[in-house]
Amino acid sequence: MATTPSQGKRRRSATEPTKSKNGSSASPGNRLGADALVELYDKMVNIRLFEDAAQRGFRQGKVGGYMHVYSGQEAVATGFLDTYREGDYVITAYRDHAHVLLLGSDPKAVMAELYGKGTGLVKGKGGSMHLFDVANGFYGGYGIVGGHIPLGVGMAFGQAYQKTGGITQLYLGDGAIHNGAFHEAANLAGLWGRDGLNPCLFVLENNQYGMGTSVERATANTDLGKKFESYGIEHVKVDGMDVEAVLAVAREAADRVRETGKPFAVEALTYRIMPHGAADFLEKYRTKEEVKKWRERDPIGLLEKRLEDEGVDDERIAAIRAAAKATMDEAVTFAEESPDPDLSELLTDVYASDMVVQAAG
Amino acid sequence: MATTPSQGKRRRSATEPTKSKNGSSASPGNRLGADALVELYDKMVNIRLFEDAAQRGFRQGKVGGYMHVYSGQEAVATGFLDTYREGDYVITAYRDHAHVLLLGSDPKAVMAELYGKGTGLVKGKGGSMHLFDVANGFYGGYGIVGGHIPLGVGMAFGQAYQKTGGITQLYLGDGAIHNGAFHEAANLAGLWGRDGLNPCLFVLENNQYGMGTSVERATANTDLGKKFESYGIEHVKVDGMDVEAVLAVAREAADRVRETGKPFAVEALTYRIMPHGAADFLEKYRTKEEVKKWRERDPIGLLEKRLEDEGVDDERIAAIRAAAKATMDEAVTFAEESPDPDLSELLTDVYASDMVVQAAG
Amino acid sequence: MPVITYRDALRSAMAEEMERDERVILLGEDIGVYGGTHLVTNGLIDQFGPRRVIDTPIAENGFTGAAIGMAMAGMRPIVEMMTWNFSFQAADQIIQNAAKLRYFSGGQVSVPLVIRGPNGGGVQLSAQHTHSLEGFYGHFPGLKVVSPSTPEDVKGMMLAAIRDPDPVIFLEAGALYGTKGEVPEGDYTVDFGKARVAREGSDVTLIGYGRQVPVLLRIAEKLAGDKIDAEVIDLRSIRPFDSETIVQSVKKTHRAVVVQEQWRWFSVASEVAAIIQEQAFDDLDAPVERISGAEVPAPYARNLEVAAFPAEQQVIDAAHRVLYREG
Amino acid sequence: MPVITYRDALRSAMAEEMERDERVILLGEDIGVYGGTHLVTNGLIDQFGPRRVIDTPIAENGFTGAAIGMAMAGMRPIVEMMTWNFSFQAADQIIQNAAKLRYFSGGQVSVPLVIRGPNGGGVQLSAQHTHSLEGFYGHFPGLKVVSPSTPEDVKGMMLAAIRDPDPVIFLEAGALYGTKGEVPEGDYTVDFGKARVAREGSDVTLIGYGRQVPVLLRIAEKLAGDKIDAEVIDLRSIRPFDSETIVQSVKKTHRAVVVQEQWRWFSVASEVAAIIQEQAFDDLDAPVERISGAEVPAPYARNLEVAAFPAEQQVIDAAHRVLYREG
Ligand SMILES: Cc1ncc(C[n+]2csc(CCOP(=O)(O)OP(=O)(O)O)c2C)c(N)n1
Ligand SMILES: Cc1ncc(C[n+]2csc(CCOP(=O)(O)OP(=O)(O)O)c2C)c(N)n1
Ligand SMILES: [Mg+2]
Ligand SMILES: [Mg+2]
Repeated sequence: MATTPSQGKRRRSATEPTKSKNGSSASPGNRLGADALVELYDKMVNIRLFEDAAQRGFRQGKVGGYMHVYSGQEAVATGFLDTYREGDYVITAYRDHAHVLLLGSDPKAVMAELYGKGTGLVKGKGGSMHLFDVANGFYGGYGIVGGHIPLGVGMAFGQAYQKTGGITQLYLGDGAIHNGAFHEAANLAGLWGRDGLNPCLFVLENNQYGMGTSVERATANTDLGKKFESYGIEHVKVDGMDVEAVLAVAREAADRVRETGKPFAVEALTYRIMPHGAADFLEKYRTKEEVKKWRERDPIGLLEKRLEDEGVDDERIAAIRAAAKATMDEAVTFAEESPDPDLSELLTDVYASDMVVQAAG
Repeated sequence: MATTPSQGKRRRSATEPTKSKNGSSASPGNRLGADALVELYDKMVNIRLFEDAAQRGFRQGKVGGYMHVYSGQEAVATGFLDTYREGDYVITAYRDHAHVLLLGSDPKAVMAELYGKGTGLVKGKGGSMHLFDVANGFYGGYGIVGGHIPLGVGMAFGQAYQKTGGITQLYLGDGAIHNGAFHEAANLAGLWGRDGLNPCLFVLENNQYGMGTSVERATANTDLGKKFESYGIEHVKVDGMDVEAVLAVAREAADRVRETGKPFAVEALTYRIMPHGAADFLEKYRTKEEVKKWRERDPIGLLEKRLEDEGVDDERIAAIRAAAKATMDEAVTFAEESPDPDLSELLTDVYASDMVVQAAG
Repeated sequence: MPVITYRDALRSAMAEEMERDERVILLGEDIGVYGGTHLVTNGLIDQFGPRRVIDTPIAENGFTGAAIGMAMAGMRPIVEMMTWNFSFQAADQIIQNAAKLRYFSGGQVSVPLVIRGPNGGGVQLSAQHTHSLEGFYGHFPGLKVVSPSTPEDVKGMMLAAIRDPDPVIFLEAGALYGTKGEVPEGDYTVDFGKARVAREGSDVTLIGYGRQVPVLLRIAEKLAGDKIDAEVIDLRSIRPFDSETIVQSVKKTHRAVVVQEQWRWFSVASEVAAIIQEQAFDDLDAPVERISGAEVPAPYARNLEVAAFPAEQQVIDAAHRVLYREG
Repeated sequence: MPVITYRDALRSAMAEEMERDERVILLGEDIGVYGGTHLVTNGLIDQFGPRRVIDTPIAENGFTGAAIGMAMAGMRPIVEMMTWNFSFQAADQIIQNAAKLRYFSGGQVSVPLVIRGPNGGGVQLSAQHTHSLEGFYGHFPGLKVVSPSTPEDVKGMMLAAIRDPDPVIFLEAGALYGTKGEVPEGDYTVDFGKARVAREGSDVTLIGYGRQVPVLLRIAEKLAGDKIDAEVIDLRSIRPFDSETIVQSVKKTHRAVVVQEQWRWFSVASEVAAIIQEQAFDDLDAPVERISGAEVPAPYARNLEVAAFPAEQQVIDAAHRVLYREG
């Protein structure tokens, strides 16, 4: 899809921002026209097909390490990142392919990173868990659960302190919320927000499992969004499978954070229809039936129904899928044909300076 | 005072446990008779005079390191530890003199520990911040804010798992609640409590400051007790200056934890009338007026008024103070006359085994 | 003797001790219902139930601290760090509480705790998931730190660790989970603080631990082809540390090469070199050589990662150098 | 040159750079209203206001991580660890994020961050409040670690640290806050990676850093009385590390004694000994001697604490040993 930020802007001005009161879930007022829906569909299909290609690469042993796909959760990042403005920052954990693609990274470079090639987004040094595209506002890509949350809060402080007008979208999972890093960082966000010094939009992607541990098995208080109240942070919930609902809540939340300099949290209820990671084969922790039930609420499937209602014809949908498939085929070919990183890269980027860094031996 | 646990038990059976509904603050029903009040007064005066003596020792350079006194907060530990039963565990941070004394440690041994003597409660190895008296249920005495909270939750699990019938009283400060260790441990307590595996009584000693940082300057949500709701832990508040109110709430809370195996939290609003630590001279963070205002609610002063109401005569009060003073003079003399730890102690207690431990050099 | 994998040897040690001792429980992330990300605990929840095989939230500091509390309360918990890379979040509990409690309680408290999990690099796990923490934890008095390399040792040392009255940092060689070896029947323990001469030799002493040991044995065979008779020492235990076995060997061979995946600075290899020059100064015919990983966070790309880890050829060359021979 | 304390030199470095550069801010516990527990930041909140001198809750991991984020966003934060003993709670942020971000972002992200505070033992602070973490943090690529010993160095190195594009672990010698020394007027920096010959000598090289340096100078004077001319080297910087200055000195003196308060195993002294035997093997006339603290958590009682730290006499004896002289 290769959405450039500028396209991004054009697109956003196209779709009418509709204020739904207190960002509560999709009301008819949130409904978008055919063209806007088609655009969202385009993005979501691109993400899904990217992830499918990435998993093929993993199964073929061409993608290594840990890899976590976003399939099933597309509506969340697609909705929220539609509100992205230049100068904003976005940070998430390791399930990061969708976010960086939505911000405009070239699928070729992203796929090449997964393949560990020198043409990769981070020169093959980070891999799936550590995607970065600072030029497009994407600040990673982190592998330690909870570890990126304080970073996002600090970045938001930096934006307010330097009066850049930007906000930080900070994504975290239902498993990460129980980590001490969340508690400490959210408390700082609430505290600094009192002085308008924390334009941080927390996006809690509740896909109902932390690896194999369901929310019920991780905490006695399963109302995760409510946990933000401990820090004086307002919050709402949204159906994370309904991209229009997400978009409406995201717009309102982003505007509010931008205006107030205070943090705000949205809990998006979603589901990963794929295993936790590419190496999670057994899935003993959930039933086939449960997965099947949720696949019926696949955000892409739901959106296709909406496109039907809006009278978008099958050719148009087929064309989008075909284009997306072509994009991903191209990305895979590019990744496969790209050279490995130059060995000299091993010792660079440890320090900014030309400090001598020892090789192995 | 040298309260032995057995005296403790006798005393408890003496005073009528009065149930005040849902442990809310002091109602007439909580009021105790003269003898029970005198007993509480005795304990609180002993703590206060111990702390006064400790501070003299510090000013004279006989007590070293960091030392934090409990003056002003006596009603909290006195009320809660009145519910102590053999087999219970008690754990707190570094402001620990009162707790260990109330559990029956000999003031001589406690003072000797502060003096760093071989006759000290922990052989002079721990000092003021690391008092331990396992025989009386006291498990320390910790210097890292937040660090002891997971320990207490684990100890409570151990009691339930081994069906000892004991509960753990876990004390923490208003500053510690913002630390990640609290978040992670409280969540585990709530989770394990669902299966009756966490008889942990959280006692939040809100003395309104973490060192020089007031609650308002530490969090945007200053209702600290409410933070326990994130973990499915029920909680109440109590006036931490009114020992009768504390005692009533403590009884109810302790019984409930014992019966259910679930954690419960009490926020006691209190105030330290002395500096944070013996080395906190300036107190720039609060006004003389504020301290003065709170000294008027000194728990010992309030209790003296109650004793008057109950017609306890001045002789009896004077006798208690005299006895306490004698006890502390004795403790100081013992500490001063005690020998330093034997140098061989340096290398013991690192491991249980006779593993060789290297000396300096 | 039955031949089983390093992984199964670990599991059987824990299962057998859980059978014997009610106080032994396991806790960690996804060790129960999920089966354990490395399948070390696979099946144990069916055998012992969720009260003894406890899945925790993602809260390393919290559940490690809770396990310390359980140990203080008379239990014998075994904590799984899904990988040791996550233990930085628990560093405060491990270093400030587990290691020091016996001391600052004047001997009133014991912490019979095992913290175990895979340590060292995998394949393309990249910067945040690739650490060798032997020296990092080995620095602290009050901890015991071990790093077994064979199924026999990993079982015997796990049994010793569970029964140890002090906290044990049990660093498993994740890369060796699938490797097989003979394991004695029945109950046995392998004491800490004793290194193992994995191969006898007279010309040069190759020193390593964990994942490096099979590599060093392979290298020793190659060196034999060059008429170099290498002795291979498996440290096994990092704290307590067996200086004697190393010094004895060097007094025989007069030369030593220490190999580690870990970074060079302030590491196990630094200590080994320091000890040898202290205790075998006059016996050394060449400086102790250290072969370590590149001084970079682990890269993702496989070619970079391979270059970041010590290479067999580097060890072979070092062996030739200390013998003043051409490679 | 004006004579000021180590503490005031630190404060003036921060204050001057804050005057010059809006992006520089301070955050930590009780550094503002309270004045700083060690008064290093005393008065700065009056000068720069609460937006730039930020009192934080007790959340080392959270505010250290937030500071990393601020640095990523183009600021130049200085974090105060009230004492480094509390940094174990921030280890995950320091080691997994600050040290590695530039690398795993492929060079897209810089973390110009200083984390500073007192390090090393005080007086009777006991087990949890007594650590020397030079080797602990020095082990990790991506970090810079310094440990200045004089007012001149502490100011020049702080200015260098604030301007450094990479994260700097700034380990202050808490015990020296009150010591005075000459400090140049105006703006100057002291580069990292360069050790300082604090005293020239020809018979033996005494190596230390931070708090040990004045002690070593005192010892050198005593040794002079025994007709032993000791050279004293102040490492100053732990990572990057200046091997060359040490090796040059040993090539001259042929003998070395390394002194540290830190525990012996896997420590700075281990590394120094390893480097010297690697790079000055043929020049060494005696094994490098290491003098370290006792292998115990710090005890509270003063007599035990004194015995737990290295003693001057131990260093003097070691100097005699490496010279094969009677004490
Ligand atoms: C501190 C830490 N502990 C454990 C892990 C291993 N781990 C990786 S992902 C994950 C689950 C995280 O769940 P959640 O936050 O809900 O994110 P999701 O995978 O569902 O997107 C775990 C436990 C880790 N990476 N970091
Ligand atoms: C992790 C950590 N950070 C900082 C400190 C320094 N410190 C000691 S006491 C204290 C304040 C704690 O406040 P609170 O929890 O309210 O307990 P109180 O002193 O009021 O009893 C601080 C910041 C510490 N000991 N541990
Ligand atoms: Mg999840
Ligand atoms: Mg307080």
